[in-house]
Amino acid sequence: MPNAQCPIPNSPCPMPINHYFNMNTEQILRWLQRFATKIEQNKEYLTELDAAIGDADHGINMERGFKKLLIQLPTIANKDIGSILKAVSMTLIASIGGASGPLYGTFFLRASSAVADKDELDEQDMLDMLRAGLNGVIERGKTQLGDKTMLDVLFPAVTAFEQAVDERKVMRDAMGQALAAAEQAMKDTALMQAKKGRASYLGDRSIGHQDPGATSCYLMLKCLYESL
Amino acid sequence: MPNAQCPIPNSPCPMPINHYFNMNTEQILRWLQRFATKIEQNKEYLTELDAAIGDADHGINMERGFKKLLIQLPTIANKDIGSILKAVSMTLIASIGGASGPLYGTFFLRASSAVADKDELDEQDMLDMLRAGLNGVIERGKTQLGDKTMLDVLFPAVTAFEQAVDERKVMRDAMGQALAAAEQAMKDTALMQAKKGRASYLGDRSIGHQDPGATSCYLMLKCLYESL
Amino acid sequence: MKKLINNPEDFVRESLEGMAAAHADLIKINFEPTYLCRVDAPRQGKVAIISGGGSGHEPMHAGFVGMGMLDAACPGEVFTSPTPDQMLAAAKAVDGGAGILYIVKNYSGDVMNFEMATELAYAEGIRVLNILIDDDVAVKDSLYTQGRRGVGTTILAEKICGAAAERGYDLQRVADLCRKVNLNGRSMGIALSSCTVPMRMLPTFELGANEMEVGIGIHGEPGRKRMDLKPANEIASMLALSILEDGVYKRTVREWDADKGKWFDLELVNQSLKKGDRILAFVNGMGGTPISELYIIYRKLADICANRGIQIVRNLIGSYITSLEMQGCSITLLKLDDEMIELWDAPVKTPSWCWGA
Amino acid sequence: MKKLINNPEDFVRESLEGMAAAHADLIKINFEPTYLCRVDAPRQGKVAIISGGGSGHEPMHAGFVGMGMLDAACPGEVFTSPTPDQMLAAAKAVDGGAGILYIVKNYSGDVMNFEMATELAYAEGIRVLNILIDDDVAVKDSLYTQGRRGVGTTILAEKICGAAAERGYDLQRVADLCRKVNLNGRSMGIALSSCTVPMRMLPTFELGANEMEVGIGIHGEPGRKRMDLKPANEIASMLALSILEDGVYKRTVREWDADKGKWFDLELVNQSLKKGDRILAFVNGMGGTPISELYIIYRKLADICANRGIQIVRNLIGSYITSLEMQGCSITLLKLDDEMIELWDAPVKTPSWCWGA
Ligand SMILES: Nc1ncnc2c1ncn2[C@@H]1O[C@H](COP(=O)(O)OP(=O)(O)O)[C@@H](O)[C@H]1O
Ligand SMILES: Nc1ncnc2c1ncn2[C@@H]1O[C@H](COP(=O)(O)OP(=O)(O)O)[C@@H](O)[C@H]1O
Ligand SMILES: [Mg+2]
Ligand SMILES: [Mg+2]
Ligand SMILES: [Mg+2]
Ligand SMILES: [Mg+2]
Repeated sequence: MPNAQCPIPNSPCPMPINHYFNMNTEQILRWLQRFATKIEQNKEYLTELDAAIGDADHGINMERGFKKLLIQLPTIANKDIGSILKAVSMTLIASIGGASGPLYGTFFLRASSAVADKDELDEQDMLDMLRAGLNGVIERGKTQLGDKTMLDVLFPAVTAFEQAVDERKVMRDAMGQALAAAEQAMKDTALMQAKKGRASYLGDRSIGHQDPGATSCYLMLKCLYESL
Repeated sequence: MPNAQCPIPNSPCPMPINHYFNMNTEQILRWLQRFATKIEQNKEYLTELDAAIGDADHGINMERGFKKLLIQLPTIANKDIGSILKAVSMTLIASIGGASGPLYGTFFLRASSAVADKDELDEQDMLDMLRAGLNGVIERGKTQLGDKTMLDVLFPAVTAFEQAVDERKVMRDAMGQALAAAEQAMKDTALMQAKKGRASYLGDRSIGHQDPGATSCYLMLKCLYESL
Repeated sequence: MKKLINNPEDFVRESLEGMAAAHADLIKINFEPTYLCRVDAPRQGKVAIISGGGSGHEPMHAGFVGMGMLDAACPGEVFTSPTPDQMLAAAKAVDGGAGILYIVKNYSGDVMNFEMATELAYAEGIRVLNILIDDDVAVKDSLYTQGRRGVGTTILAEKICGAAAERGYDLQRVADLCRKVNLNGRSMGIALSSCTVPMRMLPTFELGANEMEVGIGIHGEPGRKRMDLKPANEIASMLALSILEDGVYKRTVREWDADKGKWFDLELVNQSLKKGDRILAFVNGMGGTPISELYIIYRKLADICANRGIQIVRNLIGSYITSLEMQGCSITLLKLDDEMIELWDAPVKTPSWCWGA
Repeated sequence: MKKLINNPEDFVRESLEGMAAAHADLIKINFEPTYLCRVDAPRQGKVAIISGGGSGHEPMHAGFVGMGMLDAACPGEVFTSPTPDQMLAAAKAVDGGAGILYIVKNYSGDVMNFEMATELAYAEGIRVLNILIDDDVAVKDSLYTQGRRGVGTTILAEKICGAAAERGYDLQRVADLCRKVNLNGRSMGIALSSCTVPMRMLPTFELGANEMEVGIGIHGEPGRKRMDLKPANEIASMLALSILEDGVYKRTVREWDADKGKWFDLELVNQSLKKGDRILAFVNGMGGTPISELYIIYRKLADICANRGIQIVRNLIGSYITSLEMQGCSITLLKLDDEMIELWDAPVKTPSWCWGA
C-alpha cells in the first residue's frame, strides 16, 4: 500500500501515521533499479570526477557492478527485503572491485542484516538499515568525517533522517530532509582535502574537486527518495 | 698558382692551357673545409630529406664525420693530396657510420689512391680521382644508376666532367659543367623510386622526394667547384 | 592514444588469455572468478603466496606466478582492485595446507578487498596472513591518511618471500620476512606522460609539453606536484634523494590474527638508509619508456649511491610495475641483509623472471 | 616527445655506461671505438659471435652479450650503423682463435660497414664469416633492390648460434646454422606511433590519430603503407597472414670466403611455412607498447596458427627489438627443427635474457 491515505477519514489515526508510508519490497526493488539506471546514466560523470583526483574509474567500477545487479534483480524479486539486500551486496562485492566495491558491498550487507526477513520497512526500520550500512562503511573504510569520502554524504544524510524520524516526520519527508542534507554535503566535499582513498595522495591538490564516491552515494539516496 | 694567367702574353701557350688552372693542395684543403662547413649548415636540411624517405639521420651522420674532419684538417695540411684524402677517408669511415659512412669513406679512399703522392691535380688527374671515387661507390654500394642514391648525382657529374675535359675545357669550366649536371641530377632523384638504402623499403612512396645522399653529394661537388 | 586492443571491455580478459596461452607450462588461468596460479598448484606443505591488484601494471602480478615466486595472482579490472571472491578462490586453489600469505599493496581498494577475503577465508578454515606493502616516499605523512602507497617494493617482496616459501619457511616466518622487506624498501616515481585507461580512452591527466608529474602512484593518479621537465640526471637525483633522505617513517597498520580471527593494530617504523648499507637498486619503467632511458637513470643513480657510501649489491632494470603505456620511471632502493640476498638470488621461473632455473 | 635523457649527443654513451655499470658481472665496455663484450672474453677455442647495428633498438644487441649468446656487440649512433673500426676492435677483443661470426642485419649501412670490417679483419689475419639476416616480409621483391630487412629473426639467430658456439661448433658450422635460422624466419611489423630520434626531437613520421603504419622497419623509417587503425585481432591476423602466406623468396646475397679473402654471391631461397611445421612465435613490442597489449596480439596469433595446423612449440613475448619509444609490434615466426629447439633451450646469461643458468 504505497503512499496510501489513513484508512479512517476524519479520525485520529489509530496506527502510527507513518505506517501507510512504509517502504515495501516493490519499492526496494524500484530503488535498486533506479539506482542502477542512474549509475549507468552518470557513468561518465562519476568517472570524470574520479579522473580529477583519483584514477578515473569510479563510474566504470560502479556501472560494472550495477549492470550485473540489473540482470540479477528479476531473479530475487520475490524474496524478502533482507534477502534482496544480501544478494545485492554479494553481487556488488564480487563485481565492483576497487574501493567502492567493498564499501557499497558492506553497506548493503550490514543493511540487510538490520532488516532481515522483513517485507516492509517503517521509519525505524529504515533508520536501522541506513545506520547499519553507515557503520559498515566506517568500519570497512576506517574513515572519519571530513576525509572526503562517501562517508561525508552518508553520515549527514543518516543523521538528518534520524532527526526527522525523531520529529515524527513521515518516511518520504524524512528522506527528503536526508536528501537535502546529502546534496549539500556532497557539494561540501569539494572544500575538503582528501585523507582516504586515492585522492589523499594529492595533498591539498584534492581541494576544489567534488568526491566521486560522495557523489554516487548522493545518487543512491536520491533514488531511494524517489522510490518512496 | 691558382687561377693564374698564361705566363706568355699574346702567344700560343706552349703548355696545355689548363695547366695554370690545376688544383693544388691548398685548394684541396679549401674544398674539404668548405664541404665540412656546408654539411654543418645543411645538417637539418639533409636530415629532413632523410626523414621523408629514410630514418632522419643523414645530416646528423654527415655532420658527425665532418666535424671530426674539421678538427683533423690542420694536422694533415702539409701532406700531399693523396695522403690528405686517405686521412679524410679514414676519419669519415670511423665516424659517419650508416650507409653514407662507408660510401663517402670509400669515395675518398679510392680517390686518394688515384692521386697518390701528388701536390697538384690537372684535369686528367681530377678525372682519375673522381672516376676512382665513383667506382668505389658503385662497388661498395652495389648500386645502379636510377636506384635513387648519391650515385645518381656522382655518375652524371663525372660523366659531364669527362666530356668537358675531352673538349679541352679548363678545370673550372669543366667542373662547372659537372656541377650543372649534378644539380639537375639531384633534382631528378625526386622522380625516381628508390632501389637501394632505406628509402627502397617505401616502394613507390619514395617517389616525389629528393634523395638525401644525392643532395649531400651535390654539395660536395659544389664545394669542389667553389674551391677552384 | 592508440592501443593494440579489441573492445576495451575485453582488454583484461584477452590479455590474460594470451598470457596463459603463452605460458601454459608455468601457469594456468581461471575465470569467474579470475585468478592465475602455478600449473603445479597446490604444492603440499608449502606456504602459498598470493598477490593481486588492478590490471594495467603488467607484468606485475601475473607475470610473477611460478616456481620461486607467487602461487597465484588475482587481477582486477584496469587500476581497480580485484574482488574478495577472486582472492578466496585463488586461496582455495593453491592452499597446500601450510597457509596463505596475501601480499597487499596499500591502496584503500586493495586493502579492503583483501581484508574481506581474509575474513572469508578464515570463515572457511583457511589460514591466511596479510602483509601490507607501503613504500612510496612521495606520500609524506601517515597520520589520519591512507599512508604510503605500495609500489616497487611489492615485487621484490614477492620474489624474496617466494624463495623463502619454496625453501620451506612456515607461514609466520614468510609473513615476518615480507614485513621486513617492506620495512627496508622505499620508492619514488615520476611520469613524463599520462596513461590512458582502455575503457575511457582519454589521458587520465594532462601534462604540458614541458612538464612532468612528480611523486606518482601506479594508477595514473596525479602525483604530489607538477614540475618543468628536467634532464635525466636531475630526475634521477631528485628520486634518489627523496629516498636517501627520507627520515624515520612511523605508521600503524592492521594485520590479521589467524588464530583469533580478528584484526589488530601494529606500529611499524622504517629506518633511513645510511652509509655502508647494502642495497638492491631497482629502476622501473612505467610501460612506455624504453630500457635505454632506464639505463641512463641507473647510471646516475649508481653514481649517487657510490658517493654516499651506499653499496649497490644487486640491481634490477626494466618495466616491471607499469601504468599501461605511461612514460616515466620509478626508483626503488631496498636495503638487503644476507638472508634477503640469498633469497633474491634463489631460482625463479615465472613468465617474466627466470634465473637459476 | 619527452625522454629521460640528458644531452641528446650523450644518449648512446650514457645509456651504454648505465648498462655496463648495471651488468659488470656479465659485460665490459670499451669506448673509442665503442663495443661491449663478455666479461670473460676472449674464450679460447670458442667461435666468437659479434653483432651490431644502430642504437635505439635496446635491448638488442648489447643486452644479449654474455654466456650462450653474443661475445660482443657494436652499437652505432641511434639508427645508424656502427663503423668498421668498432667491428674490427671487437673482433680482436673476443677472438679466441676459432674465428668470428658477424651477424649482420640487411640494411645498406650495416652491410657495407660489416663488409669493410670483414676485409680489414682478413688483412689482419682474423678469420671472419659474415651472415646476413633478411627476414622482413614487408619487403616484397628483392630484384634490383636492397632486399628484405633484418628484424626479429636476428636475436633468435643470435641465441641459437650463441648456444651452438658455446657447445663447440666450429666457425663454418655456426655460420651454416645462422644461415639456416635466417632461411626459416620471417617477420612483419606495424607502428601505432612514430619514434623520435634524440638528436632531432621531432617524430620521424607523422601519423594521424586514427592511422597506423604497416610494414615498418626498426628505424622509424615509414612502412609500406598507411592504414586506418584496426583492432588488435585484425592487426595480428594481418601480420600473421603476411608471414604465413609469404611464398618462396629467392635472392642473391654476398658472403665472404675467408680462405680466399673475397666475396662471392650465393643464391638463397626461403620456403613457405606449412601445416605441421613447428615454430617459435615471437611477438615483439616496439618500445612504447606495454606487454599486456603484446599478449592480446599473441592470443590471436596462437589461434591463427592452431587453425592452420602450425604448432607453436616455443614463444617469446616482449620488447626486444625496439625503435626507441615507438608504439607498435612485430611478429616473427621461426620454423624450428630439433637442433634449433635444443639450442634455443640451452642456457643463456646476458643482461636481458637469462635461463637455465
Ligand atoms: N577508506 C575509505 N572509506 C570510505 N570511502 C572511501 C575510502 N576510500 C575510498 N573511498 C571512496 O571511494 C571512492 C573511489 O572509488 P573508486 O574510484 O571506485 O575506487 P578506487 O579508488 O579503488 O579507484 C572515493 O571517491 C571515496 O568516496
Ligand atoms: N647501396 C647504396 N649505394 C649508394 N648510395 C647509397 C646506398 N645506400 C644508401 N645510399 C645513400 O645513402 C643515403 C642515406 O645515408 P644515411 O642516411 O647517412 O645512412 P642510413 O641510410 O644508414 O641512415 C641515401 O640517401 C643514399 O643516397
Ligand atoms: Mg577510482
Ligand atoms: Mg639515414
Ligand atoms: Mg581504481
Ligand atoms: Mg641511419
